[in-house]
Amino acid sequence: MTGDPIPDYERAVEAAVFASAAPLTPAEIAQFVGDGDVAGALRAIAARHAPGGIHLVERGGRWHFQTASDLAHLLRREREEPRKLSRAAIETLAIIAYHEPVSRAEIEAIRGVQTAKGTLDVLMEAGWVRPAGRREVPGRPLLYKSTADFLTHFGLESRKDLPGIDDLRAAGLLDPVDVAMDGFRFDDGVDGGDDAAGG
Amino acid sequence: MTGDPIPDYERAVEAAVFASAAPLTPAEIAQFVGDGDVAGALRAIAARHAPGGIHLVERGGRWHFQTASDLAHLLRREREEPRKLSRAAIETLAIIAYHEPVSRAEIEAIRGVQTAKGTLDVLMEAGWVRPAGRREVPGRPLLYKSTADFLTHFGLESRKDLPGIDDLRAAGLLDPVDVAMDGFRFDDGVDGGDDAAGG
Amino acid sequence: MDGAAVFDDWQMGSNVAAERLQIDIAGWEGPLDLLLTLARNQRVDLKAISILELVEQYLAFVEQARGANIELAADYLVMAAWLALLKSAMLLPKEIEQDPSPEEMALRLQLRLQRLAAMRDAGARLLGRDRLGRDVFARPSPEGVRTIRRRLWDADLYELIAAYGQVRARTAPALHVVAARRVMSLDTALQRLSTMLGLAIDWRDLISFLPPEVSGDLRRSALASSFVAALELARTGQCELQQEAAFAPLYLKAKA
Repeated sequence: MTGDPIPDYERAVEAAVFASAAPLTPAEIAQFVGDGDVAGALRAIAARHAPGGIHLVERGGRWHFQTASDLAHLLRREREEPRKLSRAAIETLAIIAYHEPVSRAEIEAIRGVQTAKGTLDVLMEAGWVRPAGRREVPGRPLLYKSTADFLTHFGLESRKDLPGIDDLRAAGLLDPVDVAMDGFRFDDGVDGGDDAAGG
Repeated sequence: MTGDPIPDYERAVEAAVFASAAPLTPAEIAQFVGDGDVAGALRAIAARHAPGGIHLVERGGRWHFQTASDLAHLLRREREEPRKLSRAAIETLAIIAYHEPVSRAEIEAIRGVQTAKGTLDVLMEAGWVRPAGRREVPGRPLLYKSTADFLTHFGLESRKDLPGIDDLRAAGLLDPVDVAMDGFRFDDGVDGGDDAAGG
Repeated sequence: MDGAAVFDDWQMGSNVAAERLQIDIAGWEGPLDLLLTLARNQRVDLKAISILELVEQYLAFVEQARGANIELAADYLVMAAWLALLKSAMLLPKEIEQDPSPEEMALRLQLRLQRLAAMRDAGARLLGRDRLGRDVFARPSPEGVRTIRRRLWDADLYELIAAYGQVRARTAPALHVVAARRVMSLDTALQRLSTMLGLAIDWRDLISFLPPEVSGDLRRSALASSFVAALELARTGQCELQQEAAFAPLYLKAKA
């Protein structure tokens, strides 16, 4: 499929709209790509994409790309992000994975704090932990172990692939959090679109 | 601009990759759009977008859309250097990517210094490096390898695209020193006594 | 003890050596890194470098660092010892049987340098690629595709092992190791200076007030503390200070 080469200005407009977190006005687009016939470029891009699965659309003077509306059935209906495990849950999961089979009292002894009832429920609901019989001591405490689904999710061949204490120490993972984060910058999450508008 | 109408299957593949929050493998795409010639559709989409400002690219077997690299100067965000890596971290990352799977001792043998705490930690947190089982030798050292996210971030289709990897391999520069020494003829047997210099 | 001679020595540590050989240990990641830097200064292919020249440069560096009272980490000294061995082996007549042979030792060093250089180069080339989020950009807020298998909870391997590391770090018996860092406290310097000033009649170089036996970091600490102590004594009217020019010797005298 060949046609006339696409003008550089149009390509730049296309990339700027695509890379922006928020829909852009023609004036904002011009701040990225320099002055030119933004409106003409937008029309050309929209026409070029019209037959495809991605459309360039205008909403209230702002432009953005979106999935063609007839393909909306592919899209997520409910915007439900998987939730992050709580600190307590991920620690509990780690302890079960490293020490299994292990009772709740043993988990608490290792964590140094009590484990809320819901924590183990969450891990079982996620399918990463399951009950594994009882320890034959007074009180017969229930034991927990990790599941095959756990290994799959975390990309492990077996529990033996978990780094040992020495490995963790060498990797810097036994340091207090603040030390480990030192000298490490995170993206501040400011998107270019707002900058352009503010500039 | 008119041409042959784009097949519905191709449009669906395009929309799925476009809408996905993470790069998709052909198998994942098929789960969204149903069975079909996913590979053929991906090739057609990539060709259709090649002249434009948005490209469909493959990185480590996963596909995603990104802006054309020749437009970097328009879109580059100086303030948002994704992650400022130390020299030790860059070298460690290169060693893992070119030698994988590789143990910490092997990394240290090449760099001639101990790996500072936090170096591997930073690379793992960035998601570019992960534990990858253990070497079945005494001590069972943990091995590290690069991830699909590493390939995505650095724009590599696969590890074969690592800059200069073929030349390095051909020159034997990816072999340990001991292996390389075996390739040279000496009257006396190779002696490991000078390892003390390894520090 | 001759104050002027000591001062020259001190000045060399701060100025002369810095110009000549850039004795900046913090800039290097260990002896192999230093050797690679020296090898690259030969401006030839690493395959063609003169190992003997390299060894001599390294040993000269270590000597200079010692002369300038810069404390070298143990691994620099281990490397120096090994290289000194290599050098003497290379200079010995060929007939003498050695195991391993000097050629073999030299080759081994050369191979290690080539490997480090290759990986350093590879790292630079990786970082220079079109990086996602810096040079090329993905779609920042995709709609998301319909989920095949609903996953309510999310966590990755890094989080898992990091959490375990933190649990273990938190619950491990606290073991505090205070790194040995020998310093001269301001109080000590004040006491030492005022005592010694009482004995001196004439102008004396600040350097001559330092304990003669100290060196390295401790000497630097003693110098800094004594300087501050001198300022304090001048402020409280116990001594006078005199200096000809910046970086010239600083002279002290008890106030009459």
